[in-house]
Amino acid sequence: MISIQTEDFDCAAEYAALRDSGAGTGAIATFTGLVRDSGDKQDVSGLFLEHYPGMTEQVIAGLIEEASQRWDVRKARVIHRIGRLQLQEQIVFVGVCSAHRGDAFAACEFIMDALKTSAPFWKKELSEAGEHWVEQKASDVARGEAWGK
Amino acid sequence: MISIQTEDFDCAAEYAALRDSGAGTGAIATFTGLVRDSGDKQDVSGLFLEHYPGMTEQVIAGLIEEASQRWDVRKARVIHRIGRLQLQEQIVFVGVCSAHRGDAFAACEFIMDALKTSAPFWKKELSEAGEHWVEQKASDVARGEAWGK
Amino acid sequence: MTDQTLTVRFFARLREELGTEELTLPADKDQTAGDLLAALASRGGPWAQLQGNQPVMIAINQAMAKPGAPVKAGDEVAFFPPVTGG
Amino acid sequence: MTDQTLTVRFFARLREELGTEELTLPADKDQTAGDLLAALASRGGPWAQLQGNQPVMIAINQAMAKPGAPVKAGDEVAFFPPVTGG
Repeated sequence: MISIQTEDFDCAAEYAALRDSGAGTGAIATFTGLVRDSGDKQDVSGLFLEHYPGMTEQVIAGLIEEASQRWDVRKARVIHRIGRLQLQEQIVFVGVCSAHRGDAFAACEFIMDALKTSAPFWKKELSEAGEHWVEQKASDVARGEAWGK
Repeated sequence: MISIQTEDFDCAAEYAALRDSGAGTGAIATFTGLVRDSGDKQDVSGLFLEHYPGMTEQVIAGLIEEASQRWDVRKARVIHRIGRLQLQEQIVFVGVCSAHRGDAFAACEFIMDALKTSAPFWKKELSEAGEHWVEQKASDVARGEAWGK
Repeated sequence: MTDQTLTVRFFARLREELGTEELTLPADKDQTAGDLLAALASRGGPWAQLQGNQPVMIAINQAMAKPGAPVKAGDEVAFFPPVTGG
Repeated sequence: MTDQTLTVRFFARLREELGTEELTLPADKDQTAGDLLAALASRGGPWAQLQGNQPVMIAINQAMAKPGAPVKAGDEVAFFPPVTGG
Protein backbone atom coordinates (compact mmCIF):
# COMPACT_ATOMS: atom_id res chain seq x y z
CA MET A 1 0.00 0.00 0.00
CA ILE A 2 1.26 3.43 -0.94
CA SER A 3 0.34 6.81 0.55
CA ILE A 4 1.56 10.23 -0.51
CA GLN A 5 0.29 12.71 2.03
CA THR A 6 0.87 16.05 3.71
CA GLU A 7 -0.15 14.79 7.15
CA ASP A 8 2.15 12.94 9.53
CA PHE A 9 1.97 9.16 9.93
CA ASP A 10 1.95 6.84 12.93
CA CYS A 11 4.71 4.23 12.84
CA ALA A 12 2.97 2.23 15.57
CA ALA A 13 -0.19 1.81 13.50
CA GLU A 14 1.88 0.94 10.43
CA TYR A 15 3.85 -1.65 12.36
CA ALA A 16 0.66 -3.20 13.74
CA ALA A 17 -0.79 -3.46 10.24
CA LEU A 18 2.41 -5.03 8.87
CA ARG A 19 2.48 -7.54 11.69
CA ASP A 20 -1.05 -8.70 10.91
CA SER A 21 -0.03 -10.75 7.89
CA GLY A 22 -0.39 -14.41 8.73
CA ALA A 23 1.40 -17.11 10.71
CA GLY A 24 4.15 -17.40 8.09
CA THR A 25 5.55 -13.96 8.84
CA GLY A 26 8.80 -14.10 10.76
CA ALA A 27 10.47 -10.77 10.05
CA ILE A 28 9.52 -7.11 9.82
CA ALA A 29 12.02 -4.49 8.68
CA THR A 30 11.14 -0.81 8.74
CA PHE A 31 12.87 2.39 7.77
CA THR A 32 11.87 5.93 8.68
CA GLY A 33 13.52 9.07 7.35
CA LEU A 34 13.47 12.26 9.43
CA VAL A 35 14.27 15.89 8.60
CA ARG A 36 17.88 16.49 9.69
CA ASP A 37 19.49 19.77 10.66
CA SER A 38 22.26 19.37 8.11
CA GLY A 39 21.63 18.43 4.52
CA ASP A 40 23.34 20.00 1.50
CA LYS A 41 23.92 22.96 3.81
CA GLN A 42 24.02 23.42 7.58
CA ASP A 43 21.33 24.78 9.92
CA VAL A 44 18.41 23.41 7.97
CA SER A 45 15.17 24.43 9.69
CA GLY A 46 12.76 22.51 7.48
CA LEU A 47 11.97 21.09 4.07
CA PHE A 48 9.51 21.65 1.28
CA LEU A 49 8.69 18.50 -0.68
CA GLU A 50 7.17 18.52 -4.13
CA HIS A 51 6.08 15.48 -6.15
CA TYR A 52 4.59 14.44 -9.46
CA PRO A 53 1.13 13.14 -8.53
CA GLY A 54 0.21 9.91 -10.28
CA MET A 55 3.70 9.11 -11.54
CA THR A 56 4.99 8.86 -7.95
CA GLU A 57 2.47 6.18 -7.03
CA GLN A 58 3.17 4.26 -10.25
CA VAL A 59 6.92 4.28 -9.72
CA ILE A 60 6.62 3.11 -6.09
CA ALA A 61 4.12 0.39 -7.05
CA GLY A 62 6.68 -0.81 -9.59
CA LEU A 63 9.40 -0.91 -6.94
CA ILE A 64 7.21 -2.96 -4.59
CA GLU A 65 6.38 -5.29 -7.47
CA GLU A 66 10.07 -5.70 -8.30
CA ALA A 67 10.92 -6.32 -4.63
CA SER A 68 8.16 -8.96 -4.47
CA GLN A 69 9.67 -10.78 -7.44
CA ARG A 70 13.17 -10.75 -5.98
CA TRP A 71 12.39 -11.55 -2.34
CA ASP A 72 9.69 -13.07 -0.15
CA VAL A 73 7.46 -10.07 0.58
CA ARG A 74 4.24 -10.71 2.52
CA LYS A 75 3.26 -7.09 2.85
CA ALA A 76 4.94 -3.80 1.96
CA ARG A 77 4.00 -0.31 3.01
CA VAL A 78 5.36 3.00 1.70
CA ILE A 79 4.37 6.43 3.00
CA HIS A 80 5.97 9.61 1.73
CA ARG A 81 5.06 13.07 2.90
CA ILE A 82 4.89 16.19 0.77
CA GLY A 83 4.62 19.89 1.50
CA ARG A 84 6.33 21.75 4.29
CA LEU A 85 8.07 19.77 7.05
CA GLN A 86 9.77 20.94 10.22
CA LEU A 87 13.03 19.72 11.70
CA GLN A 88 12.82 16.10 12.95
CA GLU A 89 9.44 15.50 11.32
CA GLN A 90 8.96 12.12 9.66
CA ILE A 91 9.43 12.21 5.87
CA VAL A 92 9.21 8.66 4.66
CA PHE A 93 8.31 5.19 5.94
CA VAL A 94 9.09 1.88 4.28
CA GLY A 95 8.01 -1.34 6.00
CA VAL A 96 8.26 -4.89 4.74
CA CYS A 97 7.20 -8.14 6.30
CA SER A 98 8.52 -11.46 5.13
CA ALA A 99 9.01 -15.06 6.20
CA HIS A 100 12.75 -14.44 6.47
CA ARG A 101 15.04 -11.83 7.97
CA GLY A 102 17.33 -11.43 4.97
CA ASP A 103 14.40 -10.89 2.62
CA ALA A 104 12.77 -8.31 4.89
CA PHE A 105 16.00 -6.29 5.16
CA ALA A 106 16.83 -6.53 1.45
CA ALA A 107 13.35 -5.63 0.20
CA CYS A 108 13.04 -2.70 2.63
CA GLU A 109 16.46 -1.28 1.77
CA PHE A 110 15.95 -1.85 -1.96
CA ILE A 111 12.61 -0.03 -2.00
CA MET A 112 14.08 2.86 -0.02
CA ASP A 113 17.23 3.14 -2.15
CA ALA A 114 15.34 2.86 -5.43
CA LEU A 115 12.69 5.35 -4.29
CA LYS A 116 15.41 7.93 -3.70
CA THR A 117 16.65 7.78 -7.27
CA SER A 118 13.51 6.97 -9.22
CA ALA A 119 10.39 8.31 -7.50
CA PRO A 120 9.59 11.87 -8.60
CA PHE A 121 9.99 13.80 -5.35
CA TRP A 122 12.05 16.96 -4.98
CA LYS A 123 13.27 18.45 -1.74
CA LYS A 124 13.92 22.09 -0.99
CA GLU A 125 15.91 22.86 2.14
CA LEU A 126 14.74 25.83 4.20
CA SER A 127 17.02 27.77 6.53
CA GLU A 128 17.40 31.28 7.92
CA ALA A 129 19.83 31.99 5.08
CA GLY A 130 17.15 31.22 2.48
CA GLU A 131 16.05 28.15 0.58
CA HIS A 132 17.55 25.95 -2.11
CA TRP A 133 16.66 22.85 -4.05
CA VAL A 134 18.63 19.82 -2.95
CA GLU A 135 20.98 18.30 -5.53
CA GLN A 136 20.88 14.58 -6.23
CA LYS A 137 23.81 12.84 -4.56
CA ALA A 138 26.21 10.59 -6.47
CA SER A 139 26.21 8.29 -3.43
CA ASP A 140 22.43 7.85 -3.73
CA VAL A 141 22.74 7.06 -7.42
CA ALA A 142 25.49 4.53 -6.65
CA ARG A 143 23.35 2.86 -3.96
CA GLY A 144 20.43 2.61 -6.36
CA GLU A 145 22.58 1.12 -9.09
CA ALA A 146 24.18 -1.36 -6.71
CA TRP A 147 20.89 -3.28 -6.57
CA GLY A 148 21.24 -4.11 -10.31
CA LYS A 149 18.31 -5.86 -11.88
CA MET B 1 20.43 -0.25 25.59
CA ILE B 2 19.94 -3.99 25.91
CA SER B 3 17.03 -5.88 27.49
CA ILE B 4 16.64 -9.61 27.89
CA GLN B 5 13.14 -10.26 29.17
CA THR B 6 10.25 -12.69 29.34
CA GLU B 7 7.60 -10.01 28.86
CA ASP B 8 6.54 -8.64 25.46
CA PHE B 9 7.80 -5.28 24.20
CA ASP B 10 6.12 -2.31 22.55
CA CYS B 11 7.67 -1.34 19.22
CA ALA B 12 5.87 2.01 19.29
CA ALA B 13 7.54 3.00 22.56
CA GLU B 14 10.90 1.76 21.28
CA TYR B 15 10.53 3.73 18.07
CA ALA B 16 9.60 6.88 19.98
CA ALA B 17 12.69 6.51 22.20
CA LEU B 18 14.96 5.96 19.18
CA ARG B 19 13.52 8.99 17.43
CA ASP B 20 14.32 11.21 20.40
CA SER B 21 18.03 11.41 19.64
CA GLY B 22 18.82 14.91 18.45
CA ALA B 23 18.42 17.04 15.36
CA GLY B 24 21.21 15.21 13.53
CA THR B 25 19.20 11.99 13.27
CA GLY B 26 17.92 11.37 9.76
CA ALA B 27 17.31 7.64 9.63
CA ILE B 28 15.82 4.93 11.83
CA ALA B 29 16.00 1.27 10.84
CA THR B 30 14.24 -1.39 12.88
CA PHE B 31 13.93 -5.14 12.72
CA THR B 32 11.46 -7.33 14.58
CA GLY B 33 11.47 -11.11 14.57
CA LEU B 34 8.23 -13.03 15.14
CA VAL B 35 7.48 -16.69 15.92
CA ARG B 36 6.67 -18.35 12.59
CA ASP B 37 4.56 -21.44 12.01
CA SER B 38 7.33 -23.22 10.12
CA GLY B 39 10.88 -23.42 11.38
CA ASP B 40 13.08 -26.51 11.26
CA LYS B 41 9.77 -28.43 11.12
CA GLN B 42 6.21 -27.54 10.14
CA ASP B 43 3.23 -26.65 12.35
CA VAL B 44 5.27 -24.95 15.03
CA SER B 45 2.92 -23.80 17.78
CA GLY B 46 5.45 -21.91 19.89
CA LEU B 47 9.02 -21.59 21.07
CA PHE B 48 10.99 -21.94 24.26
CA LEU B 49 14.02 -19.66 24.46
CA GLU B 50 16.94 -20.23 26.81
CA HIS B 51 19.91 -17.93 27.29
CA TYR B 52 23.17 -17.57 29.21
CA PRO B 53 22.52 -14.65 31.57
CA GLY B 54 25.35 -12.19 31.75
CA MET B 55 27.24 -13.46 28.73
CA THR B 56 24.29 -12.59 26.47
CA GLU B 57 24.35 -8.94 27.51
CA GLN B 58 28.13 -8.76 27.15
CA VAL B 59 28.06 -10.21 23.64
CA ILE B 60 25.31 -7.86 22.48
CA ALA B 61 27.04 -4.84 24.04
CA GLY B 62 30.13 -5.84 22.06
CA LEU B 63 28.11 -6.01 18.84
CA ILE B 64 26.64 -2.54 19.42
CA GLU B 65 30.14 -1.24 20.16
CA GLU B 66 31.46 -2.79 16.95
CA ALA B 67 28.57 -1.35 14.94
CA SER B 68 29.24 2.08 16.44
CA GLN B 69 32.86 1.91 15.31
CA ARG B 70 31.94 0.87 11.77
CA TRP B 71 28.96 3.15 11.16
CA ASP B 72 27.33 6.35 12.42
CA VAL B 73 25.14 5.07 15.26
CA ARG B 74 23.32 7.70 17.37
CA LYS B 75 21.35 5.20 19.40
CA ALA B 76 20.90 1.44 19.30
CA ARG B 77 18.34 -0.71 21.06
CA VAL B 78 18.22 -4.49 21.35
CA ILE B 79 15.47 -6.46 23.06
CA HIS B 80 15.40 -10.25 23.12
CA ARG B 81 12.75 -12.32 24.79
CA ILE B 82 13.29 -15.58 26.63
CA GLY B 83 10.99 -18.27 27.95
CA ARG B 84 7.88 -19.60 26.28
CA LEU B 85 6.48 -17.75 23.25
CA GLN B 86 3.33 -18.37 21.25
CA LEU B 87 2.92 -18.25 17.47
CA GLN B 88 3.34 -14.73 16.08
CA GLU B 89 4.67 -13.30 19.32
CA GLN B 90 7.57 -10.88 19.05
CA ILE B 91 10.97 -12.47 19.75
CA VAL B 92 13.57 -9.83 19.04
CA PHE B 93 13.82 -6.12 18.28
CA VAL B 94 16.83 -4.27 16.91
CA GLY B 95 16.55 -0.54 16.27
CA VAL B 96 19.26 1.86 15.17
CA CYS B 97 19.14 5.58 14.53
CA SER B 98 21.78 7.35 12.54
CA ALA B 99 22.43 10.49 10.54
CA HIS B 100 22.35 8.46 7.34
CA ARG B 101 20.14 5.82 5.78
CA GLY B 102 22.91 3.45 4.72
CA ASP B 103 24.45 3.46 8.19
CA ALA B 104 21.12 2.80 9.90
CA PHE B 105 20.38 -0.18 7.64
CA ALA B 106 23.89 -1.62 7.86
CA ALA B 107 24.22 -1.29 11.64
CA CYS B 108 20.75 -2.75 12.24
CA GLU B 109 21.30 -5.71 9.93
CA PHE B 110 24.82 -6.33 11.23
CA ILE B 111 23.68 -6.41 14.88
CA MET B 112 20.81 -8.76 14.00
CA ASP B 113 22.97 -11.10 11.88
CA ALA B 114 25.81 -11.17 14.40
CA LEU B 115 23.40 -11.71 17.31
CA LYS B 116 22.07 -14.83 15.61
CA THR B 117 25.46 -16.49 15.47
CA SER B 118 27.20 -15.14 18.55
CA ALA B 119 24.73 -14.28 21.32
CA PRO B 120 24.08 -17.30 23.57
CA PHE B 121 20.38 -17.96 22.99
CA TRP B 122 18.91 -21.33 22.13
CA LYS B 123 15.52 -21.98 20.66
CA LYS B 124 13.35 -25.01 21.12
CA GLU B 125 10.43 -25.44 18.73
CA LEU B 126 7.17 -26.68 20.22
CA SER B 127 4.51 -28.47 18.20
CA GLU B 128 1.77 -31.06 18.68
CA ALA B 129 4.29 -33.70 17.57
CA GLY B 130 6.64 -32.80 20.42
CA GLU B 131 9.53 -30.44 20.89
CA HIS B 132 13.08 -30.21 19.55
CA TRP B 133 16.06 -27.90 19.82
CA VAL B 134 16.60 -25.86 16.67
CA GLU B 135 19.85 -26.50 14.77
CA GLN B 136 22.07 -23.61 13.76
CA LYS B 137 21.65 -22.85 10.07
CA ALA B 138 24.59 -22.70 7.67
CA SER B 139 22.89 -19.71 6.00
CA ASP B 140 22.92 -17.81 9.30
CA VAL B 141 26.60 -18.58 9.79
CA ALA B 142 27.31 -17.40 6.25
CA ARG B 143 25.38 -14.15 6.79
CA GLY B 144 27.29 -13.51 9.99
CA GLU B 145 30.65 -14.17 8.34
CA ALA B 146 29.76 -11.96 5.37
CA TRP B 147 30.11 -8.88 7.60
CA GLY B 148 33.82 -9.67 8.05
CA LYS B 149 35.69 -7.47 10.45
CA MET C 1 -8.22 20.21 -30.43
CA THR C 2 -6.80 18.07 -27.65
CA ASP C 3 -6.00 15.44 -30.27
CA GLN C 4 -3.43 17.70 -31.93
CA THR C 5 -1.69 18.94 -28.80
CA LEU C 6 0.46 17.60 -26.03
CA THR C 7 0.90 18.71 -22.45
CA VAL C 8 4.29 19.65 -21.04
CA ARG C 9 4.81 19.79 -17.27
CA PHE C 10 7.71 21.13 -15.19
CA PHE C 11 8.60 20.36 -11.59
CA ALA C 12 10.70 21.68 -8.73
CA ARG C 13 13.63 23.95 -9.68
CA LEU C 14 12.64 23.97 -13.37
CA ARG C 15 9.04 24.87 -12.57
CA GLU C 16 10.24 27.75 -10.42
CA GLU C 17 12.94 29.07 -12.72
CA LEU C 18 10.78 28.84 -15.83
CA GLY C 19 7.83 30.29 -13.92
CA THR C 20 5.75 27.63 -15.64
CA GLU C 21 3.92 24.59 -14.38
CA GLU C 22 2.29 23.41 -17.53
CA LEU C 23 2.18 24.20 -21.26
CA THR C 24 -0.06 22.98 -24.04
CA LEU C 25 1.87 22.74 -27.30
CA PRO C 26 0.99 21.65 -30.84
CA ALA C 27 2.13 18.07 -31.40
CA ASP C 28 4.52 17.92 -34.35
CA LYS C 29 4.93 14.81 -36.45
CA ASP C 30 7.91 12.54 -35.80
CA GLN C 31 8.93 14.50 -32.75
CA THR C 32 11.03 13.11 -29.88
CA ALA C 33 11.21 14.30 -26.30
CA GLY C 34 14.66 15.65 -27.14
CA ASP C 35 13.25 17.67 -30.06
CA LEU C 36 10.68 19.16 -27.72
CA LEU C 37 13.37 20.02 -25.20
CA ALA C 38 15.47 21.71 -27.92
CA ALA C 39 12.48 23.71 -29.16
CA LEU C 40 11.76 24.92 -25.62
CA ALA C 41 15.43 25.73 -24.95
CA SER C 42 15.50 27.91 -28.06
CA ARG C 43 13.09 30.28 -26.35
CA GLY C 44 16.17 31.62 -24.56
CA GLY C 45 16.41 33.20 -21.12
CA PRO C 46 15.76 30.68 -18.35
CA TRP C 47 14.53 28.20 -20.99
CA ALA C 48 18.09 27.78 -22.30
CA GLN C 49 18.92 25.71 -19.20
CA LEU C 50 16.82 22.89 -20.67
CA GLN C 51 19.88 22.18 -22.79
CA GLY C 52 22.43 23.47 -20.30
CA ASN C 53 24.90 21.77 -18.01
CA GLN C 54 22.37 20.51 -15.48
CA PRO C 55 20.72 17.20 -16.29
CA VAL C 56 17.04 17.28 -17.23
CA MET C 57 14.99 14.14 -16.61
CA ILE C 58 12.15 13.23 -18.95
CA ALA C 59 8.90 11.39 -18.29
CA ILE C 60 6.36 10.55 -20.98
CA ASN C 61 2.90 9.69 -19.71
CA GLN C 62 4.32 9.40 -16.19
CA ALA C 63 7.06 6.90 -17.07
CA MET C 64 10.76 7.77 -17.26
CA ALA C 65 11.93 8.17 -20.86
CA LYS C 66 15.06 8.96 -22.88
CA PRO C 67 15.51 11.97 -25.18
CA GLY C 68 15.09 9.71 -28.22
CA ALA C 69 11.60 8.56 -27.19
CA PRO C 70 8.83 9.73 -29.57
CA VAL C 71 6.13 12.08 -28.27
CA LYS C 72 2.75 12.41 -29.94
CA ALA C 73 -0.56 14.22 -29.63
CA GLY C 74 -2.29 13.53 -26.34
CA ASP C 75 0.92 12.71 -24.48
CA GLU C 76 1.86 14.20 -21.12
CA VAL C 77 5.56 15.03 -21.23
CA ALA C 78 7.34 16.14 -18.07
CA PHE C 79 10.76 17.71 -17.57
CA PHE C 80 12.38 17.88 -14.13
CA PRO C 81 15.67 17.83 -12.23
CA PRO C 82 17.05 14.55 -10.87
CA VAL C 83 14.82 13.40 -8.03
CA THR C 84 15.74 13.94 -4.38
CA GLY C 85 12.97 12.42 -2.25
CA GLY C 86 13.22 9.99 0.63
CA MET D 1 37.96 -24.29 48.65
CA THR D 2 36.56 -22.11 45.88
CA ASP D 3 40.12 -21.19 44.96
CA GLN D 4 40.91 -24.71 43.91
CA THR D 5 37.77 -25.40 41.86
CA LEU D 6 36.14 -24.21 38.69
CA THR D 7 32.49 -24.07 37.67
CA VAL D 8 31.21 -25.83 34.56
CA ARG D 9 27.84 -24.86 33.09
CA PHE D 10 25.75 -26.50 30.39
CA PHE D 11 22.97 -24.98 28.31
CA ALA D 12 20.08 -25.98 26.06
CA ARG D 13 20.27 -29.47 24.50
CA LEU D 14 23.44 -30.34 26.43
CA ARG D 15 21.91 -29.25 29.73
CA GLU D 16 18.88 -31.44 29.04
CA GLU D 17 20.69 -34.51 27.75
CA LEU D 18 23.32 -34.47 30.49
CA GLY D 19 20.66 -33.75 33.08
CA THR D 20 23.10 -31.21 34.51
CA GLU D 21 23.09 -27.45 34.73
CA GLU D 22 26.23 -26.88 36.67
CA LEU D 23 29.20 -28.78 38.10
CA THR D 24 31.96 -27.78 40.47
CA LEU D 25 35.20 -29.56 39.58
CA PRO D 26 38.71 -29.48 40.97
CA ALA D 27 40.92 -27.20 38.89
CA ASP D 28 43.88 -29.16 37.52
CA LYS D 29 47.16 -27.47 36.66
CA ASP D 30 47.90 -26.64 33.02
CA GLN D 31 44.44 -27.65 31.93
CA THR D 32 42.73 -26.40 28.75
CA ALA D 33 39.01 -26.21 28.00
CA GLY D 34 39.57 -29.13 25.62
CA ASP D 35 41.15 -31.21 28.41
CA LEU D 36 38.13 -30.53 30.58
CA LEU D 37 35.79 -31.54 27.75
CA ALA D 38 37.73 -34.79 27.23
CA ALA D 39 37.63 -35.58 30.93
CA LEU D 40 33.86 -35.06 31.02
CA ALA D 41 33.33 -37.08 27.82
CA SER D 42 35.18 -40.03 29.40
CA ARG D 43 32.33 -40.37 31.90
CA GLY D 44 30.52 -42.20 29.09
CA GLY D 45 26.78 -42.42 28.43
CA PRO D 46 25.32 -39.05 27.39
CA TRP D 47 28.62 -37.39 28.36
CA ALA D 48 30.37 -39.04 25.39
CA GLN D 49 28.61 -36.57 23.07
CA LEU D 50 30.91 -33.84 24.36
CA GLN D 51 33.46 -35.33 21.99
CA GLY D 52 30.97 -36.64 19.44
CA ASN D 53 29.93 -35.45 16.00
CA GLN D 54 27.94 -32.45 17.13
CA PRO D 55 29.91 -29.27 17.68
CA VAL D 56 30.29 -28.07 21.26
CA MET D 57 30.88 -24.35 21.84
CA ILE D 58 33.04 -23.17 24.72
CA ALA D 59 32.87 -20.00 26.81
CA ILE D 60 35.36 -19.15 29.54
CA ASN D 61 34.21 -16.48 31.99
CA GLN D 62 31.36 -15.61 29.62
CA ALA D 63 33.51 -15.03 26.53
CA MET D 64 33.73 -17.43 23.57
CA ALA D 65 36.92 -19.52 23.67
CA LYS D 66 38.75 -22.25 21.73
CA PRO D 67 39.53 -25.74 23.03
CA GLY D 68 43.17 -24.76 23.48
CA ALA D 69 42.36 -21.94 25.89
CA PRO D 70 43.67 -22.53 29.46
CA VAL D 71 41.19 -22.88 32.33
CA LYS D 72 42.16 -22.26 35.94
CA ALA D 73 40.72 -22.22 39.44
CA GLY D 74 37.87 -19.74 39.82
CA ASP D 75 36.93 -19.81 36.12
CA GLU D 76 33.39 -20.28 34.86
CA VAL D 77 33.54 -22.61 31.87
CA ALA D 78 30.41 -23.20 29.79
CA PHE D 79 29.69 -25.81 27.12
CA PHE D 80 26.74 -25.45 24.79
CA PRO D 81 25.44 -26.17 21.27
CA PRO D 82 25.80 -23.55 18.50
CA VAL D 83 23.51 -20.63 19.30
CA THR D 84 20.12 -20.21 17.63
CA GLY D 85 18.54 -17.01 18.94
CA GLY D 86 17.04 -14.09 17.07
